[in-house]
Amino acid sequence: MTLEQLLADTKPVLLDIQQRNLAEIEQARDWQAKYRVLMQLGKKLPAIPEKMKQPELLVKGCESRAWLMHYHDKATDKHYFVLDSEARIVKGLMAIMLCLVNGMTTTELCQFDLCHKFDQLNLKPYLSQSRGNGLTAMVSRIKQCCK
Amino acid sequence: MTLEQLLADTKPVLLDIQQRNLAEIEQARDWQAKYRVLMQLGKKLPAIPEKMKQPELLVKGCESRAWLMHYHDKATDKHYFVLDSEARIVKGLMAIMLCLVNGMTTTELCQFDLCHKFDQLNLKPYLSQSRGNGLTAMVSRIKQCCK
Amino acid sequence: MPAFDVQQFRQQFAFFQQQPEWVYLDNAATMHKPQAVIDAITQFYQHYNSNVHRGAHQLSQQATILFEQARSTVASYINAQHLHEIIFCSGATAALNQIAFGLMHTVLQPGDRILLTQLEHHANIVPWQLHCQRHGVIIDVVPLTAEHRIDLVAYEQLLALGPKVVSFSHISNVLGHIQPVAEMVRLAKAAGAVTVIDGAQGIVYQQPDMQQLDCDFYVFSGHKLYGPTGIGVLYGKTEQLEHLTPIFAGGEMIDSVSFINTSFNKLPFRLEAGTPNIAGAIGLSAAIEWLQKYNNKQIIQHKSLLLKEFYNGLTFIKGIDILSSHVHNAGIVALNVDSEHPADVAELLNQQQIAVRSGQHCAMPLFSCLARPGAIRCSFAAYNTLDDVNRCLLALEQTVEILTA
Amino acid sequence: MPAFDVQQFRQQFAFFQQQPEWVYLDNAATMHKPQAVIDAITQFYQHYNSNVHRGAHQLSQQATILFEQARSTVASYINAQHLHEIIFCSGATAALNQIAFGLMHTVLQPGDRILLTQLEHHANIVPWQLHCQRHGVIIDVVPLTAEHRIDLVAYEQLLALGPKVVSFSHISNVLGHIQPVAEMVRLAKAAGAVTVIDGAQGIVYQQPDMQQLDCDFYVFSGHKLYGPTGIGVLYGKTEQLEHLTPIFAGGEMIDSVSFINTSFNKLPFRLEAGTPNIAGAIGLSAAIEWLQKYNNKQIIQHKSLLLKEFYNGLTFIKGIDILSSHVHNAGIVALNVDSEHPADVAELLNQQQIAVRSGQHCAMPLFSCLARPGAIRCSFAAYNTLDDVNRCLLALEQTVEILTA
Ligand SMILES: Cc1ncc(COP(=O)(O)O)c(C=O)c1O
Ligand SMILES: Cc1ncc(COP(=O)(O)O)c(C=O)c1O
Repeated sequence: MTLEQLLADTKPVLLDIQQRNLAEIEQARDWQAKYRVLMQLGKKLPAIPEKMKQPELLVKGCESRAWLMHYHDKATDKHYFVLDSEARIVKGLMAIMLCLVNGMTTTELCQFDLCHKFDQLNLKPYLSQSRGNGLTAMVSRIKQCCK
Repeated sequence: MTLEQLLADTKPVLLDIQQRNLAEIEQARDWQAKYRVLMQLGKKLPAIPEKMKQPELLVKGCESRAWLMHYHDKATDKHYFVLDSEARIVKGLMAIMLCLVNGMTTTELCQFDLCHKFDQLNLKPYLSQSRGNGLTAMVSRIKQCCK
Repeated sequence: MPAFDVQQFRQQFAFFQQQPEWVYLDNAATMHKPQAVIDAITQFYQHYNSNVHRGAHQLSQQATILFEQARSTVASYINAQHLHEIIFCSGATAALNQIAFGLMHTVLQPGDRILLTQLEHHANIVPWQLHCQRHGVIIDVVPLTAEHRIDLVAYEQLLALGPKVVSFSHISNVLGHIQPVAEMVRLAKAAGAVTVIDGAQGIVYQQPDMQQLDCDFYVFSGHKLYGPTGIGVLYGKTEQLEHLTPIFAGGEMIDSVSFINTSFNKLPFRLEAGTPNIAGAIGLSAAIEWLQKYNNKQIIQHKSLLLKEFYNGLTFIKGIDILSSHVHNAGIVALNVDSEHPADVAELLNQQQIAVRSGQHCAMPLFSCLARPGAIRCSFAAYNTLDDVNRCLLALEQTVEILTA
Repeated sequence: MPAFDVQQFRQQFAFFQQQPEWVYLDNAATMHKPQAVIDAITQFYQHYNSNVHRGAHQLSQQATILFEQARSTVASYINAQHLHEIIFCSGATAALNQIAFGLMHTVLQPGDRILLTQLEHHANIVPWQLHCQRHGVIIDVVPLTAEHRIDLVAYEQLLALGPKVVSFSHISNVLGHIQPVAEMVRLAKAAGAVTVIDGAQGIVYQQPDMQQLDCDFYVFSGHKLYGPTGIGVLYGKTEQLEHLTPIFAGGEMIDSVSFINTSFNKLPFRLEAGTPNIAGAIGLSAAIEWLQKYNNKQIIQHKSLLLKEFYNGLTFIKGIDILSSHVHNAGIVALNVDSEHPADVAELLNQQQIAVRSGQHCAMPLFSCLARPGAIRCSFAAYNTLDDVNRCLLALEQTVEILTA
């Protein structure tokens, strides 16, 4: 497995999330339904094979670990990511974030405001400043990629 | 000057305090009057000459220094003290305490409750636990002498 | 004495009126505060606020009296022999750091050994690691039995290596297991070691008796005993405290200062540099005074009842992996849902307004030995009710359902 | 903006309603707390109490948000560049100890020099002494001028010796003299030294701007800024904080722990071991937010007015020995009654319900150079009134009368 392959596998999943699942989440009739979708997203997103999980890819939250791989297409100045997490719900949230940022240019990435987007999806509560939340750590790691 | 001489000089002063000044303090018409008496007591009590103020005699309060000398008459098991303080009011208070404890036996000294006595004289507020108050330190130093 | 009335007890916590929809089972992280504690703090600031041990004036003397009364309340609660054996500090972590730092070069020399256990909280590991590494002191670690308890056979064997200091927790903050501290202290003392007990969880379970327990040090935090944040207690026997090099230097802990020579004040002031957390000490003392209005035996009974109910309920939920034993348990249960990550479990409980903590609970070495990535922890307090237990069980059931759907 | 209304300001302090007969002039020791601060603490405990940075649940997340907002309030108040440059600790003393301990072996090597001044508070002397002695670092001391101010000529000469660290107070806690800190920082930086400012008294006088002042460290206590006891701030530039060895180790300040190897978390957590004083940080932040409703220029003006009136009144009392200059004075006046012990003066003022402190104010080296056994200190705050000044003057007159009768 290579980064290229993972990126290729990830792309259609993200597209599908964007086209179908985001609406599902917005329209979920109760929290149970919303979480079921979130966990499905996590499952859909290709996992990073254990062997590739190098220590430098680790993004730590207090409660669960996650990994981030980054590819910068210099020709188009676009950024692509692959990620994985131990925890299913966090991975689902990260999948949503990913389908928002994947393929952004450096400028777009720098300006990207996850808070705002998550607010629209009624997911803002998951972006707490608590270190417990791996998502916040993931966002700042992603933001570092545009520096 | 020797400790014997100091003790001898101190004795009549304490007697006079007991016979005259304690009543004056109890009957003082206002705090000004009470403090005037207190400061007179301080003045009356013989000072320990500078040369005799060895470091080991020092009893520290936070705000002023005081010195204590102790003599134990083994024959009668009676304890005698001489003391001095930089601060006039504290010295006055110590003089009162001294005339209460001077000549006590070891057992009497151990059982002595300054709090109670000072309460009778309306002087209890001066016995705070604050280290600022040299009097408390002096009492515990005196109590150590009976160990 | 009348039976323990949990509703009466619980009503004294404004928090539960403000957040009636929540089931709070994160008591091992921090406890809620009865109104008596909040009132004591307010009262202090409104009526008596002043710095202590410094004042020429009566206001400061009043504040000093209140502060020293707080010391006395703590001292008599844990039956310390002397008032000056109670050192106020900012919490259990600060206290353990003071001890680890303070024993180096006095009690601990290069080449000496100390003994910890595998289930310690980081606060009882990392301070030792840092200072021991610097000073060439060797750390031994008591392993656990299959039941996740301190292995007393191994303990005795490691004591035979002659550690100068032994430090262990009264109650595991992850598992809730009550250690046989009296026995452990006895053995350690027989081996000639200085004994340190991390009482962060122990203090709220029972009223420890220092003279009976006979340990050299015992530490705890106010915020885990119904008290304010930012205050803690370092208890030490006089002769042990005398050995401790202060980790903080500053105002009031010295007797005289010059640029040539500085001499220290006496205990407890020598170990309390700077303005103390006056309101914190007064709040902690209010917590203790308030708590003493209740019968601790009844509180323990009430908590066992909750625990029994909880364990019982758990047997009806499929796929629960319980790490804590219910015997000798102070009211903390660590568990997992089979093959699910604890963060997911905790998040789904959170959605149902059940507050538990998940993760490794600042006890990574314990988890590396439990071979789990973490656990969720349900920790019960005297103000929890059977209803709390049942709501938690229901929510767990629902969680398992969602996760395994 | 309307003029500063001292009565409106003062009304927010319940203390003065509770103790209406007292004139409180011991503000340099600790300040009173406005209702906004007391309410913030109560509100936290009643509504949001939970541990921070640990929780899987929303209550903990709320508490964390409040705690981190407090950090952000402090950061913007002193204009720090980054949030993580604000380290919460238990007070100025703790902060100075952290710095002195933390620089040893990283910035400071055996044989290096550091520079302090003759008028420092013990909290800015003794921590350096202890660690410097242990690690073979030499302390130089800047002497004072005849006006009891830092001698800048000598300062430059001592800087030429190449100290690695220079530490001095923003405002003398005894004399009230405002040091030329901007200039001193500039000179120290030109000499290549790390600069530490003890802002315990400075913080309440003016809102310091970290980026403009450009010092490496600035520390203060909450309780001297209308805030709670038990909380303080260690500000440091990122690159300087990175150099600091933590004085406390424990929960949340490490990334991973094993008995083989432990790695640290990032700033600010690396320097905040254990459960922080959550309510304390929130109370401090409430104090700052409340204070910002007022115009600090007007407050400074009001305090100068009090000071002017006080100095003016003192000229009419015989035998007063004033140690503080009225120029560049932040509102603190140290004085004696000729040939009388300050303890006697303070006690007689106390009888008249004037609260001042007497003694050496944790600045013994200053007093050995002033050649006085101590002094009484009248320290003014924004809530003091002209009436307070006049009552103090009258009481001083009465005191002199009694003493010299
Ligand atoms: C100049 C100065 N530095 C340091 C301190 C120590 O502050 P704290 O006692 O709050 O730690 C004080 C206050 O006493 C002070 O005035
Ligand atoms: C067993 C144990 N030790 C030490 C600590 C540290 O306590 P604190 O964070 O209050 O300093 C805790 C709490 O987290 C604990 O449970």
